[in-house]
Amino acid sequence: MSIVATYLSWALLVLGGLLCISGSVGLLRFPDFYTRMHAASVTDTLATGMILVGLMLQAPTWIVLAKLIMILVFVLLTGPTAGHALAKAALHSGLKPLLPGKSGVLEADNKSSGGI
Amino acid sequence: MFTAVTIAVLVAMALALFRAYAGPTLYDRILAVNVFGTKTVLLIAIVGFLMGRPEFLDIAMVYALMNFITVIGILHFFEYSAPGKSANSETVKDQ
Amino acid sequence: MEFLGLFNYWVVIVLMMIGFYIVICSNNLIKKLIGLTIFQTSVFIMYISMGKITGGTAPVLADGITLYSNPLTHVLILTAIVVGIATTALGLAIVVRIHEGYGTVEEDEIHARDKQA
Amino acid sequence: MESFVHVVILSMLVTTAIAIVRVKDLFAVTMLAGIYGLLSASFFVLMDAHDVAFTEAAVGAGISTLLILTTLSMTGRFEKASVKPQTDYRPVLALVLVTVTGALLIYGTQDMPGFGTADAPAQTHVVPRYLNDSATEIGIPNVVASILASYRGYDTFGEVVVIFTAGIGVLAMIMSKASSTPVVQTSLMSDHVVLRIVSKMLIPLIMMFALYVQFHGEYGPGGGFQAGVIFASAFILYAMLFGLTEARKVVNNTVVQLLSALGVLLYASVGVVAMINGGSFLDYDFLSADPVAGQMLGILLVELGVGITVASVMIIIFFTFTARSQKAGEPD
Repeated sequence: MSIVATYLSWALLVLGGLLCISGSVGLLRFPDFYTRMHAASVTDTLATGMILVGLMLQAPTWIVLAKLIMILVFVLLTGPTAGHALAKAALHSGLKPLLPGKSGVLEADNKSSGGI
Repeated sequence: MFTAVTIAVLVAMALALFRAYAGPTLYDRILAVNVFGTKTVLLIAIVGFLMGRPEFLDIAMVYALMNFITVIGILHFFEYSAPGKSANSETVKDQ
Repeated sequence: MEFLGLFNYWVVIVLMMIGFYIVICSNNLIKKLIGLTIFQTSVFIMYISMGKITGGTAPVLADGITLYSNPLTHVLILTAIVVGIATTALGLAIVVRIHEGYGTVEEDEIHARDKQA
Repeated sequence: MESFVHVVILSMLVTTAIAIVRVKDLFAVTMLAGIYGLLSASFFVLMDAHDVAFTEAAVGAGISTLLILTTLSMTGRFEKASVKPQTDYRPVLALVLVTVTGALLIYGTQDMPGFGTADAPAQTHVVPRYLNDSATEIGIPNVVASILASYRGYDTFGEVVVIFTAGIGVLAMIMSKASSTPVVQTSLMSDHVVLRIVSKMLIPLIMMFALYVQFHGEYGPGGGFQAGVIFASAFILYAMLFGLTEARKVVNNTVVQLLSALGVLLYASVGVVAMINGGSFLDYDFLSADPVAGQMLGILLVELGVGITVASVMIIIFFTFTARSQKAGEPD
């Protein structure tokens, strides 16, 4: 049991770490706000969950476990909510996503303003 | 192994920091701060294990909480004020 | 830990000077206040660095631990942080009043307005 | 490994500070200042200062960012990048001054004891006594709490009074007079249904967490200062989502102002009761027949007083700022 838990924990931690980095590279490299948001918020939630579960498997006492669960619940509730609110606010304020234009090149759609 | 994860989180923090600096839009910066906050939560949790006293996880909790409240606060104050509206408008406001 | 030596204190001084620079050089009162916060935080970092003992742990007594970091600096800085936010709030309140009175928070414009009067 | 993390975080702090100097958009400056707060709090965790990290996370990254944002929403977002040739010498002069001062200070650090040394002067005078005797004298494991509330209780009393005074100062500066006429709320965040529902779920959790921090402060990181800020942040969240008028219905202005004074009063009366019982001001040994029980009781009450004052002053400050910004938004 404990061996399995340890290996599972390491696997989750490493995967979580990789997701962290990939999400942040996405945050840095993607062309516009919405794609960056996609990269960041999806990986953020998953990576946080994985790392926290990985830590839970190594928790020495039950109180540490309980606190980790609390943090996980909290992050799972707030992370996507904040992301949703942010995307909605951006859309309402008139920030246009980049879409493939006629030439196939990404461009901001400025003609159809509002009414989305 | 905690070391590897710590480094990963630190790299992610550095990248988010750059995004917060570079912008370009207001929302990119908010997003970057949000990501940065989540990474800080993770860093605190992992460092607790790394240093061998993981019972102080309350702090990570506060980070998560404050992160959320900050994002709400930013949206509250800036969502419905057009981004360019207040640019230098105070200089013309005169009696 | 040897190579760290005085690194912390150098960082503290660099941060302090950056804050100082913002306070002197920035024309905007809000940015000046942020500069003041940076300065303040650098002092916090200095105190906390002085309190750290290599190999020590947090000063919450537990069985089997003998070496603790310095709790006194923690106490001093803890209260300083809360007092810091209180003073920042007061400063911001003054900025709000200045903005209402002068219509600007830029220092040179305020001086120009004062000269006119 | 720890020292590696520590160096990286310090470098990021410096980078952030430099970025703050370079960015002209005050909104971005505020965001970076929030990151700066988060980073310094992480640094405090590495330095074993969990109580300090707690406070810095709640205050530096949370409340202060919110206050600056409120002010920005009143005064405008951009720092004016005006060309003023006659004062162009200022940055250069400032840079020279700052460099010289910094160089002198760095020269001064040569005499500082090395980082982490256990025999540095800061470590050898009064601290060993606190660490060795507080377990028997006070009887609580968190030495920070016992120094804060008991050994240096007088000092902390002063800090609480300062916070109370700052609350009064903010009220005196920018309290809106005609608050009896209800401001027509331009339904600030009523579109955000998801946000509202999730926050409604979270607010009780936040308050419970604040109470935990308040009463667990003797055994782990936490205490009145941190709990007060967290408790206030629950109300601040509510006010942001449902509008100030609604929030004022929950926490009445007069009640909060009374509470902020009540906290200070509670703190002071604990001291006075100790005096009546024959001790000196804030000497909790005299609160009960058993000195250790007296210390426990004293610390509990004092931390409660601190928590009440800090929470209500934070609420007062935030509500006053928001009321002012809504008033400024009105066409008058």
